[in-house]
Amino acid sequence: MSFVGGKELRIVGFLCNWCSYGGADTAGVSRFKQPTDLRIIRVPCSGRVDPLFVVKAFISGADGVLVSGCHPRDCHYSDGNFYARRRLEMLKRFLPFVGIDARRFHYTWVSASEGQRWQQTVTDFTKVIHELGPTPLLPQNKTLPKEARA
Amino acid sequence: MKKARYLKKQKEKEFIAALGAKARVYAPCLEDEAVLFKPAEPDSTICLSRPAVSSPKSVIYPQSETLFSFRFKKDAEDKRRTLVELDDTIEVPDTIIFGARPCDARGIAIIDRAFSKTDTPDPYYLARREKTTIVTLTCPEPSSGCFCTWVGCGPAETSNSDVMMTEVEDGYLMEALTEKGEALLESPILEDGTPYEAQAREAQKAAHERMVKEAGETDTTPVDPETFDSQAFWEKAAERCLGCGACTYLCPTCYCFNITDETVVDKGERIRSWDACMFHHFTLEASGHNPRAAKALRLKNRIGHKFLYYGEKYDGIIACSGCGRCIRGCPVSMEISTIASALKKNSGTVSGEQ
Amino acid sequence: MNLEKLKEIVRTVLPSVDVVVGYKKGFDALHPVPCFLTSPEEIDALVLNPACVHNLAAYLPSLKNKAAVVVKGCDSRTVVQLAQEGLIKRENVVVIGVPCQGTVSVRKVLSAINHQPVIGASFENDTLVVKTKKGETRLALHDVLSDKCLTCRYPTPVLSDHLAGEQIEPKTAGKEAYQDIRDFDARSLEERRAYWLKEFDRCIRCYACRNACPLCVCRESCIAETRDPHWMSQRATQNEKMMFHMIHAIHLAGRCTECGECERACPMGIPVAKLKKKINMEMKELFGYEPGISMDDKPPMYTFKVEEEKIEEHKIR
Amino acid sequence: MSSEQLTAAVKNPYLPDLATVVGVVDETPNIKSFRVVLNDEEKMKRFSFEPGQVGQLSVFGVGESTFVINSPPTRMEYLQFSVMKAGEATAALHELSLGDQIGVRAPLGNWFPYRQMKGRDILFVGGGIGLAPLRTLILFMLDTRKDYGDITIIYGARSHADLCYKEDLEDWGKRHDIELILTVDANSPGPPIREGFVPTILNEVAPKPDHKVAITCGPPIMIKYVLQNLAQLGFKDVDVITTLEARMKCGIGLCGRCNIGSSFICKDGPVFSLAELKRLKFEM
Repeated sequence: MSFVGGKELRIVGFLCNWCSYGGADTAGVSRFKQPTDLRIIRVPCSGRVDPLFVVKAFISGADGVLVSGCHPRDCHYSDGNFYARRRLEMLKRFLPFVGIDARRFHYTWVSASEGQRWQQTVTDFTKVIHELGPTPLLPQNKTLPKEARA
Repeated sequence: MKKARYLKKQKEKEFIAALGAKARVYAPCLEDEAVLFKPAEPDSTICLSRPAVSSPKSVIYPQSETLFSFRFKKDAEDKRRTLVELDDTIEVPDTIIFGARPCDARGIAIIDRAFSKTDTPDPYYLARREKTTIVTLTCPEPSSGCFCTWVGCGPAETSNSDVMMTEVEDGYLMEALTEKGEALLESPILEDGTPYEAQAREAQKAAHERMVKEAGETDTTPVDPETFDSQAFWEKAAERCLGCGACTYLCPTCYCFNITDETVVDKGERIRSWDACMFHHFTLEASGHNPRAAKALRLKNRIGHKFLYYGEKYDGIIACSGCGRCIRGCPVSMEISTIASALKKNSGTVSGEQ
Repeated sequence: MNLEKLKEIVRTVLPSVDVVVGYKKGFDALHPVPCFLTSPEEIDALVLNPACVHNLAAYLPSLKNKAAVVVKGCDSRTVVQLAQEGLIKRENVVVIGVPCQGTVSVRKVLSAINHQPVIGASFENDTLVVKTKKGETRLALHDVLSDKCLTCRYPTPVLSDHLAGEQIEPKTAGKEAYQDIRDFDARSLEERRAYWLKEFDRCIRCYACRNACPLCVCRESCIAETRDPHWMSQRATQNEKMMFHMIHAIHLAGRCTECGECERACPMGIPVAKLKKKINMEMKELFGYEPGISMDDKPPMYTFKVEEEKIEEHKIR
Repeated sequence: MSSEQLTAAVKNPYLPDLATVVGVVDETPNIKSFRVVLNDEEKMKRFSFEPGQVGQLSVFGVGESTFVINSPPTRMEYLQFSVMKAGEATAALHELSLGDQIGVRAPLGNWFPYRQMKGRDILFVGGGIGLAPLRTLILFMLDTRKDYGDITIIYGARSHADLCYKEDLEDWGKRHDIELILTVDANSPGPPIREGFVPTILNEVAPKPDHKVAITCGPPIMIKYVLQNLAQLGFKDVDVITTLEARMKCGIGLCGRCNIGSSFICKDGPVFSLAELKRLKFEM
């Protein structure tokens, strides 16, 4: 059941193994209430997130994509998230050019201890996505099997 | 029995709309500046004054199609086992290609042969082909790069079409060439065409003569084997080639394809899609070995297929209709006509061009 | 564009290189084609005029030995970018620069002459004279220049070992290079989405845009074809086409030298360069960066700053 | 609009028969053999093929790949295919276990001209997985042994571990009606057999070309030298037979990948005599 209520939407989250995945875990262990629309994919580092992953998610019908890594200066690999920041900023500015609402894509930093901050991020982002509603499907997405659609 | 009818230009839209009531109609439509074969809609701008960018082959042989779908299912008796179900049903609507050019029609005839004159005919292509009627326009003017007469086609060539339409005063003379074509001309929108026949003959003759002046008579000189096997010839000819697929995908006669599987969760499809022999990937083997790794070898295969290999199988026919699309559409203006003509001469020159 | 001066340079350069990449006559007067000179007898076949559109630097990475290449201003940026990224060795390339007043867009010319077959064409100062069966049409060069040339900031090559002609000052005073992008950005999201869906619909997946791009370097590993990993299917759907074109643009972030070859190469006339231009505009705003200007630069995606001046943390809203 | 059941109209050559894996044999560290039976019992009963013909195996969702049917037509309990792990489809095949469902499109292509070989001496020269197509014919000839003269097999692999069909090799080694010569590249631990590349061993053995047909298959580079050496030994081009492979998709001579000039390896091949290859100007 979605936290916001109504139909659950599809949000894909790319979380770095060292900080944000831990942060999400902290939130879970602390039993913070969170919406359930997010599907988490664990990656070694936010620097691993190729803009390709995000584009593929949107093309496949994701309603929102969230990338979260270690805070700047705290990267487990020292500078992966600095590269990520440049790429993801470029991507965020590019998406609306082809008609994908930039609000559907968010990138942020959450540390392993910030369960509360994680809860807030997921809650706020899910709320925004629900306000925006399901992403407009690309014409051929409609012909894909139901399971593959958002 | 030959049936000649007359279509007034101002009734063209009405006629196409009437055809559309019975079948899918594809016609050359203007999209921005590009002329493309698209389903004719009431608001389409039909453009017959210049050849379409790409050929109408996609109507019968789509860029991608589903060969069959599969579904995975748990075995009711043994839950550990997964069974597979296959389904190869396809929809085949009646279709009309309106405003093809003789080179387009010849292109389809070339694919017809490959897909039917074999002990394993292609049921997907043939099912669509059988339901397709081709209405061809006599080509009024040669375009840059056209060379149809040189390969044995021509701007008024009728042999591969169901209806031939020729521009005459204030309209078109529509002549049925087959039973399919006759059925299509059963329309109250059309008038008697007899008064226009002489005019049409004149226009066809003139079009043919113009084209011959431009591109020459049919050249039946065989490919010179020594030149064909010269590596230096192909290296020179392929020098500027970028290795993209524009030539093959725009070509009315190219039919090479790829087969790939796509799955989502418990079901998927086996897809057939156009492929291009100019791609490095085309012949790349899983081991990493590639028998046509160099673009010169790929060009040799492409030209060889059209001017040599196809003819070895099918009565010496050249698998090129001289439409010039690959020349006009190529980012570096590769010229199949000059390469082919250089191949026919054992002139000692290795240059692909004069 | 000074053909005689160019021939003179090629004559002196040819003995020291394997091949000289230049232009020669093509199937009609509007379509000169790239040529590869290896002997002095071929020099007289060289052509140089505003119809010489190709970015010949695209051939450099595939040439094994020392080569000389004829480049216009925009093309010279590609040479810089290629060398900067280590895709070519600077010492293996002799750069023959040609100052350029702009190249013609064949699409614009054909549109201006109502798509009549071209019999001949010649350039007289600022005029293009096109001959068709219906007669001669005189077109002001400015009206048929490629869009990229109208806001060109580098008419003289930024890098050259030999220069065939005099330096040219850019004529971009009062013109904003990215105005078209800003105008497009001002449209509604739905409009932008609909625009690209319509454009991509006619993409035939021939990859002419990719193969003509001098900076597309994935080659055989391109996501469009490889199934390892399996990012895209071979379906001819807008999904796949949109995905491909977005990734093509993203891979060029901070690298695209705006030569416009992708768009010119497209046989279906899809304005794919627009996507790259948008990203370039953002690169300039974010990092003050223009690709292919200086050999010592590093593309912005290959580096970072601990404190980014222009990137602020986004709030969810 | 009308909907057509394609299979009703004409046979759909792209539609595989469903089949079940009934046996998996680990041949070498990267080669497995799969024994499959068509699910349609009637079809399996009626199934017939000739030695040397190939089939397309489908792992649904991944794709198809071409392999020779390496069990002989004289032993029809199952069809056996051997798969070397190389790309996407072969990797997926290697994941298969007993009872798994696959697709089979077979038989495709031509076959060894065994009828013309009756009464003659036969020389097999194989390398690595290249023994697969030879195995079909060897087993077939052993099952119809009286039709043929002397049979000699020269087979090699990189190491002992890379020798395929070890059970067969053991059996052939024991038999007195065939001669088996095994070789491995240098420094392979295992029972003492010859050391050296197949083409070299071929020259050492130096079989006489009289009344003999040579059939060879292996890696392209091996075939290349074997063909050269056979010519030096005096074998006529028409008496040297090989079987080729290439990237294939359709298996019916349409998709345009595996052609040598106007001939398709999948349809007009995979079996060619050296004389035919020379006519096609094929270069290894």
